[in-house]
Amino acid sequence: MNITVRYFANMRDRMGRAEDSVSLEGETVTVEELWRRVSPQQALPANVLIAVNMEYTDASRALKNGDEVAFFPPVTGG
Amino acid sequence: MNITVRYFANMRDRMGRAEDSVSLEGETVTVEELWRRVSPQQALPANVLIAVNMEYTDASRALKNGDEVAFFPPVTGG
Amino acid sequence: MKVIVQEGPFDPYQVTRDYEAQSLPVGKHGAVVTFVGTMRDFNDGHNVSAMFLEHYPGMTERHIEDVCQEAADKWDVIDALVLHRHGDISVSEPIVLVAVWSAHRAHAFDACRYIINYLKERAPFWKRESTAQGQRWVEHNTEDPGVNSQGTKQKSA
Amino acid sequence: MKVIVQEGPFDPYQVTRDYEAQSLPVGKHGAVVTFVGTMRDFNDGHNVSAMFLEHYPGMTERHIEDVCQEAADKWDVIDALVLHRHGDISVSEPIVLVAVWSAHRAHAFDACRYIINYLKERAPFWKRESTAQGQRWVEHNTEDPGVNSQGTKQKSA
Repeated sequence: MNITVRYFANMRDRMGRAEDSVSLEGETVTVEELWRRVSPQQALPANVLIAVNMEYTDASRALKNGDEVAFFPPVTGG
Repeated sequence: MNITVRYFANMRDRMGRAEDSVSLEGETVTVEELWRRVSPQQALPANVLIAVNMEYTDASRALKNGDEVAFFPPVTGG
Repeated sequence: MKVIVQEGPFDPYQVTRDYEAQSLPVGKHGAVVTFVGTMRDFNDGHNVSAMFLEHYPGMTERHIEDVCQEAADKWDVIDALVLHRHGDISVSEPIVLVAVWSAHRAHAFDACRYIINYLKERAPFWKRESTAQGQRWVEHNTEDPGVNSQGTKQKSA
Repeated sequence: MKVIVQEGPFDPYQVTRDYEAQSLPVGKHGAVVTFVGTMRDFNDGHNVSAMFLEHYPGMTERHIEDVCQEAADKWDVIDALVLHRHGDISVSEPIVLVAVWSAHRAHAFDACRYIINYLKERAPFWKRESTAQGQRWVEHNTEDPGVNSQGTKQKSA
């Protein structure tokens, strides 16, 4: 399956890029497994927020082809 | 002593006038006694508000020369 | 802090903007909360076509100023502006503006709500409505349940 | 209800007035509460000279719309307008406007406060401040103690 991965704010700074396009094999791939693919050296930061297709979710969420996954820090708007 | 008495809203309608100037004899005169002077026929309505020199007070308040006394219904601004 | 009681219409948003430009230091407030009370065409189940608002000149201003000062004592208020009309008021026109500037939004919300609630309780104004049945003095204001119930957020029926 | 996320400055009071004139029925609302969040020149003990506000286009609008809908489900809301900036912001400029129209003031206050509080909690925006020490991402917003403590009115230290 093909997944678009987006990074915002300090997560983009940390990754050194704003976006990844990832092809994954396997029936069920979770956000956590996706993270290990895009960031093999570093565990998912504890306070990172995760969105799949613009809805908040958690690292156990199973992905499907075409999903857009975003990693970002706590929000500070308003 | 000389007292100015003012009536607002439905209290003015009820009294048929906006203001009275009253001369009172005696050392201590209360708002209640003033009311009996300006309205001999009718007791002070239960929900009427009283101000002396623009501060809220009650009917037992003792008056002094030059005071301005106001009688009016519950307020409905804002 | 400024309290104005005036006859005749006003634009609450222009008043707020102008006051902020003239009176507020730049960059110190992070939150502005305004309340605007406007005249509805209904009240207590009756259609209302016009309203007259009587007040007690002098006492009205004094008590609004007291309420503003109480709010400034309770919360971090940088500045507050209250403008209240008297006289004839037409449907949909603003009656009252309360604007509060603070560094923090919780303080701005609390202070603004305090000012309008206690203004309605203590400032000597009286509304006389014109309805199809004639003129009538409004006998009581609706209460803000949030004040007496410590900010409960249940929807009232 | 309308949600706008835009780059570039805006005048929150003109926006509120224009929206009311264009979108609100005449004589139905008795209360309008607005919240305007503006950029302060200080935060967390540092002087701040400028700010950049990043957002997640699409997700941001969706979550603000959800928050507005929740407020309309909880309280009697006639209409609501939210305008939030992104991009470069200068000291004292408005960042966000929340305006709520209701028949009753308690509902307008509660709904407005709900919208700004949950917008700050859930809408994906991130502030990067420029200070004398360089640029830094703001790590957390201040909370509104009134929400978690059911509207207590104690002055915070």
